[in-house]
Amino acid sequence: MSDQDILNPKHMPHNPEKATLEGKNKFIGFWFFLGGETVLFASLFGTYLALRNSVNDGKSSEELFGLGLVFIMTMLLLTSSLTSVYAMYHMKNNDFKKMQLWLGITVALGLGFLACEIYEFYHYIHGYHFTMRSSAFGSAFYTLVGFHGGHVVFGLLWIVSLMIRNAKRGLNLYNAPKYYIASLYWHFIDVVWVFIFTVVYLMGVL
Amino acid sequence: MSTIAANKRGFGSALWDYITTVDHKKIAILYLVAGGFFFLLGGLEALAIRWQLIQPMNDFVSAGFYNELITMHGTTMIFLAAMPLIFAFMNAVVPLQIGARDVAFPFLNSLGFWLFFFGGIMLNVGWFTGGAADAGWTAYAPLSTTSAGEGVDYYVLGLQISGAGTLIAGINFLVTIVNMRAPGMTYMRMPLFTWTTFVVSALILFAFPALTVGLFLMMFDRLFGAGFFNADMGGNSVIWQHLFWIFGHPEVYILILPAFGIFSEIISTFSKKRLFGYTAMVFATVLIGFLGFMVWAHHMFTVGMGPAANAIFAVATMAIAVPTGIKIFNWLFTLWGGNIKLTTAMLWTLAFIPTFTLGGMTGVMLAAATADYQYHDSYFVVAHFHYVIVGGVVFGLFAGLHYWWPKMFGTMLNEKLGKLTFWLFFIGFHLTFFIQHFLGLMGMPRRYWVYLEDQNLDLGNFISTIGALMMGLGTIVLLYNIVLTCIKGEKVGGDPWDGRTLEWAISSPAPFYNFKQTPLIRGLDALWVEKSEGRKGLTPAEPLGDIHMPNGSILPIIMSFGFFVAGFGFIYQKYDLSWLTLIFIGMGISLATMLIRSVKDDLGFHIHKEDLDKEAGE
Amino acid sequence: MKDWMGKIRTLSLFILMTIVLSACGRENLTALVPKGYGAEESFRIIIISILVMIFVFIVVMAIYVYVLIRYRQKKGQENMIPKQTEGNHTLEVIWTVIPILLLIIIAVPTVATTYDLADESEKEDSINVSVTGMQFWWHFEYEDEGIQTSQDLYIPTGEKVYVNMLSSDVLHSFWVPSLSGKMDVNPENENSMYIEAYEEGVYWGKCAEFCGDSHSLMDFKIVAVSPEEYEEWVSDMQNLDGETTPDTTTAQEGQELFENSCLGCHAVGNTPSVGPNLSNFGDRTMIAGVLEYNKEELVEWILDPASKKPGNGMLGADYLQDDTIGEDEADKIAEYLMQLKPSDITPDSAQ
Amino acid sequence: MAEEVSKTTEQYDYEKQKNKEEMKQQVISFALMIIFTIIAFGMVISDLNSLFVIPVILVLAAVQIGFQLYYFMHMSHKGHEMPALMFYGGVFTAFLTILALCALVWW
Ligand code: HEA
Ligand code: HEA
Ligand code: HEC
Ligand code: CUA
Ligand SMILES: [Cu+2]
Repeated sequence: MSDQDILNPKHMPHNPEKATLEGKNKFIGFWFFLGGETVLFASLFGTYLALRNSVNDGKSSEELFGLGLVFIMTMLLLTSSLTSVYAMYHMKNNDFKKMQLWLGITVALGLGFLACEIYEFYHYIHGYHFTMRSSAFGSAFYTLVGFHGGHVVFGLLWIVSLMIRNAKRGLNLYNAPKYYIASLYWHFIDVVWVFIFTVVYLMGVL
Repeated sequence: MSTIAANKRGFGSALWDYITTVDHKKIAILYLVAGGFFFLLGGLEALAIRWQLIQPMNDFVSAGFYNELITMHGTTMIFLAAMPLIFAFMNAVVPLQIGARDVAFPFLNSLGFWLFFFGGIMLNVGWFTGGAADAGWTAYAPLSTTSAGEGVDYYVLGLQISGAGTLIAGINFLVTIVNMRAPGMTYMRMPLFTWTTFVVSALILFAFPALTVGLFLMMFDRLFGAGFFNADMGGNSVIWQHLFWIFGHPEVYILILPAFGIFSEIISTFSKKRLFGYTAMVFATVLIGFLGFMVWAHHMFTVGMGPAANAIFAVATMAIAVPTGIKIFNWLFTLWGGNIKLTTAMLWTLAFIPTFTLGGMTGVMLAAATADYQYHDSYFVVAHFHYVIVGGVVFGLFAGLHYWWPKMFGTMLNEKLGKLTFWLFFIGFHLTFFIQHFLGLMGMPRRYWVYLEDQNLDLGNFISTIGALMMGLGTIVLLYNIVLTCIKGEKVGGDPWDGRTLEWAISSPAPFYNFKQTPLIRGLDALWVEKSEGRKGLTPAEPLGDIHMPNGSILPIIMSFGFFVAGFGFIYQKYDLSWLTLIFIGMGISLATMLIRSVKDDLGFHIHKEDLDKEAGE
Repeated sequence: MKDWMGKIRTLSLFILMTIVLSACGRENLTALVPKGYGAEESFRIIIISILVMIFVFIVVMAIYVYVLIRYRQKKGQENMIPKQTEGNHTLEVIWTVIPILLLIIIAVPTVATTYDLADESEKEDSINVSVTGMQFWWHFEYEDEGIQTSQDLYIPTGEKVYVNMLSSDVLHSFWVPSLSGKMDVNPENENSMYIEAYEEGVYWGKCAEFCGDSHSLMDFKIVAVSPEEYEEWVSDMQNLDGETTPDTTTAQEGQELFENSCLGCHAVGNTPSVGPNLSNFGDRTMIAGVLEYNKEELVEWILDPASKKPGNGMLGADYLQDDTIGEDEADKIAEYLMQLKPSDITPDSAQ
Repeated sequence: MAEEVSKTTEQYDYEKQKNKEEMKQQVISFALMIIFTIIAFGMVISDLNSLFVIPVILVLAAVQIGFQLYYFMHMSHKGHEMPALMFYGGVFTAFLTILALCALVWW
């Protein structure tokens, strides 16, 4: 397949993200990467679980967490997962405009999530003087949730730069895999969050 | 661009070529040179350690410096010498063995190397800023979190950066092997070195994240006042030990499995037989990889985990002896009935079998938890792991070096000098480490800067030091051999050893596009299959056509340099927050290069059919 | 299990003899001449596993040597192509099953001893000692008896003594090779194990977990005396009086100097804050765990502890900065310290 | 690969139809995820016995992950064998890691 074919938006097969060898490589490689990420987050979760009662006279999880905000955050992120599925749906139908639109919605929801998280941290630090240095629990909490937050930030940057870069030239076999793995990444962020709200927040107030 | 024989270029352009290369064969050479350098550095540190221990209460180095020496010796050897040297051979050989034109992600391949390289430099910067890391290569908290100065910070950031490079390399090889095999190269026809690369890459993928997290936690403790390992803040230092060994035990199999692969290739080549029990060998490799994740706590028998955990981990650890034994016996039976030719590469391989068996057996002895209460943290453990690491990994690397040198450079290392190196190193090795088993049992703990007089430890340590000096001599002969070969080595053809696998089917050194036509693989030991049917070359799987090649890129080195710079910012902000600017600069550089990379389309170039034809005519 | 253990014991005795005869190790230090319960249990496993390993090694080497001699390339046969065998199922089964059986031989006693050595059922009724590891010395407190010592731990022979260990800084590890295997000393959770000495003697202990500059000099001793002597020692220590004035005048002057410069960290008769308890310093086997016990060494230690043990906790002492203690003063203090012998039971009793 | 490029209209319609059906499933699984989330939060708020609640919410989380993986990330589709292998490899290691670090607290 020549370069022209790859960059030409007209030639779109059914699974554009896996039509070229480069695309296949990216797709498989990214899944492998997610396998590694699973271990990464598991290490953080494990550390958190080991230290979640080590509050050392500081604030404990029961005193800190409020479920309302967490519920809103969860809804935002879950919904953004669905919207990115919509984006991929339109990618498969070769409808670039709609894909960009749904990705835009995804980004907006992600930003909403991030805003809540920043508010939450701000609240803990200034309202409760609960920081990374308060106790081992504090260190573990901020590190786990912060790592996830960092992933959200990176994911948003990634999707946004893809959207801007390709706004003019539409979908092609060169960038379809990029879009696809960005959306995989976004789902993975959601996967991690499901465990965070369960293990950190829900189990934290029990 | 498609002028293949780019001979007679200036030094500047050759350097530029290597800095920007994404060709797996050149990256292999980069890994070989950098890893070789760090091996010499680590070896020098080892010699200093041994010299300090030549007599009781010696004062060759101070206590603090000794601790830096052992820490940096261990860290350098494992992360900066052994692993990169392994990557050197993986890069040089694996794409050739599976009939691929390159790895799956050439750009990332280069990035992986440069990350490792700058990480390695970072680790060693400590020497010049008032003290390198001094908490052991295992960096147990709280010694590491309370260690003064910046040594341990360099350890943390250096490993973090080079670890990222390793992870990238691992994913790259996984995808290469899954997706890039030539037609007919089924999984069960892959040469064993490719198989071990595959399994090892999976181990890297699952083991390194645990180290990454551990290092982050340590960084937060040391640099940002977090309390993960700080008992006063409710932290728990044992968490570090778990994270480190969840990574650390698979790590030792990451080191040894490729060596197993190398030995498998060499044994079958030089006894002119196909590998005995190929299927069992593959199965054993996978099983070792799998079991490798379930035994990490055997490094922690004395931590106080309780009898249940100790018993479980003891038994699980012993289980690994079974697949490893399968390998040993299969090698022996490959030799059985063969036509064994004693080249240097084969000598290293043959020396490996009894040496590694000894090391593995002491491993099983260590696995017996209650006996380990005595061995643990004594020289018995030092002896064990040098038997498996030097006797397994280093022997393997030396064997691979002699075996694949012709393929990588097109010349032949001198066999006479090679054998001299072998005997010096081999005898020196056993002198150094055999006696250490007894030293350990006689009550000499490891990481001891001095030992007291009158403890019957003098003679053993003396012998050990003499052995280390012999190893040093052997290494110097090897260096001489390499220099000699580079100056006036004899040129060799594509297949100097009468090889069996694909890499020997093309010229030495391989053309930059590897295979003119992707070959069709018709069985295990693909080249041997063709040879035994009387054919000269490989059966092509496709007509001659244009070859697509990736472009070189300067971005990987810049990106890695950005992280390197940011590392200093992270460390020194603990003294003065104005250093934070360095973080922004460094991260800025890295993110900017990432952005350039993702925004600029890089579709590579094509070598045209006509050019390939022309070359064939030459 | 016990009766085949008996056979192994005779065999191990034999091996032990050879090892001892080849002069392997200093008697009160080496793990190869066990003098206590834990060390003996470990040693048994060591012997069992060595025997298995010798067997394995012989098998491997036999095949190896045979193959190398028999199948080495001969002159004129460079191009001979041997038969390309694929494998052999029977063989493969054999070398899978036999190692498994061999491993079971090691695994069963290992698991049994693992539980045995972690046994705490008698802990309540035994002597309990709280051990504190510090950079770079050891402190021992007999809480029930209300006494404490540093560096030298006194125990009765033939009895289980539980040591409960906690670190006050970094990790250490408590290891007395000839009595028992080691156990880590962690800062956050207490570890405990028991030791039991069969014979009287002074056993060498070492710190086996990397703990900083003087990790290699963090030695201690276990003084095992007969139960009667132990009782006597305990009551002597309980009745000790830190205030007694020494007999000689130099020692009296030494006492005064000591009270001025040293008591901030050390203690005689009560609990110290930073340094070792010196109540029975006169009966120490060694100074600071590693220096020969004599006056010159002691004076040198007092004058320049850094040269003896890099980075040790005494380097922060004020007197080292303001030079109030010279050779003469140190000499007097040494005189005072060396006569602190509250008990007749000393390491010499442990013969 | 080139033959994929020129598609007949039938094929095109067929694929479009298939995509649509798949999308329907995605929406259903999304709805289920939302419901599970609400159940989980609800159980925690309603002060039930935590020994009962914790396992249930963990199971709910696991099922949600299943939805994400198999519907949103298409892990059931063809060509996902290797990804699944490596991902579950990660999950296995993850499981061991978490188990070990939790065990730290119990002992
Ligand atoms: C290449 C590296 C490498 C390899 C391959 C191994 C292989 C093994 N290791 Fe080793 N190990 C290290 C590197 C390695 N190790 C390092 C670096 C450390 C120390 C880290 C530190 O603390 O700094 C260490 C420490 C270490 C410990 C902890 C000791 C302690 O600190 O107290 C233990 C305990 O179980 C152990 C066990 C084993 C076992 C059972 C194997 C097995 O895989 C061996 C299997 C092989 C055989 C058994 C031989 C062949 C088999 C047969 C011929 C079949 C028949 C055999 C039998 C029936 C026995 N190792
Ligand atoms: C791949 C891993 C690897 C390798 C190859 C080696 C190789 C060697 N090691 Fe290493 N070692 C470790 C990994 C390794 N080691 C680890 C992980 C530790 C634990 C660290 C810790 O406790 O934290 C350790 C610890 C360790 C100790 C214990 C220190 C202590 O506990 O106090 C000792 C002591 O004898 C030792 C010795 C040696 C020797 C003599 C070699 C020899 O084989 C080296 C042979 C090489 C040479 C001799 C090279 C000679 C170089 C030249 C001749 C230079 C020429 C120079 C120029 C031209 C510039 N090592
Ligand atoms: C800053 C506190 C401090 C001061 C002040 C101090 N010491 Fe020490 N001393 C220590 C510590 C800590 C050790 C343990 C050192 C080691 O072995 O690591 C020690 C060890 C010793 C030992 C060896 C103990 C043993 O049991 O073998 C002697 C003897 C000793 N000190 C004497 C003195 C004398 C005499 C003075 C005063 C002139 C003094 N010390 C002042 C902290 C102090
Ligand atoms: Cu304390 Cu080593
Ligand atoms: Cu291990």
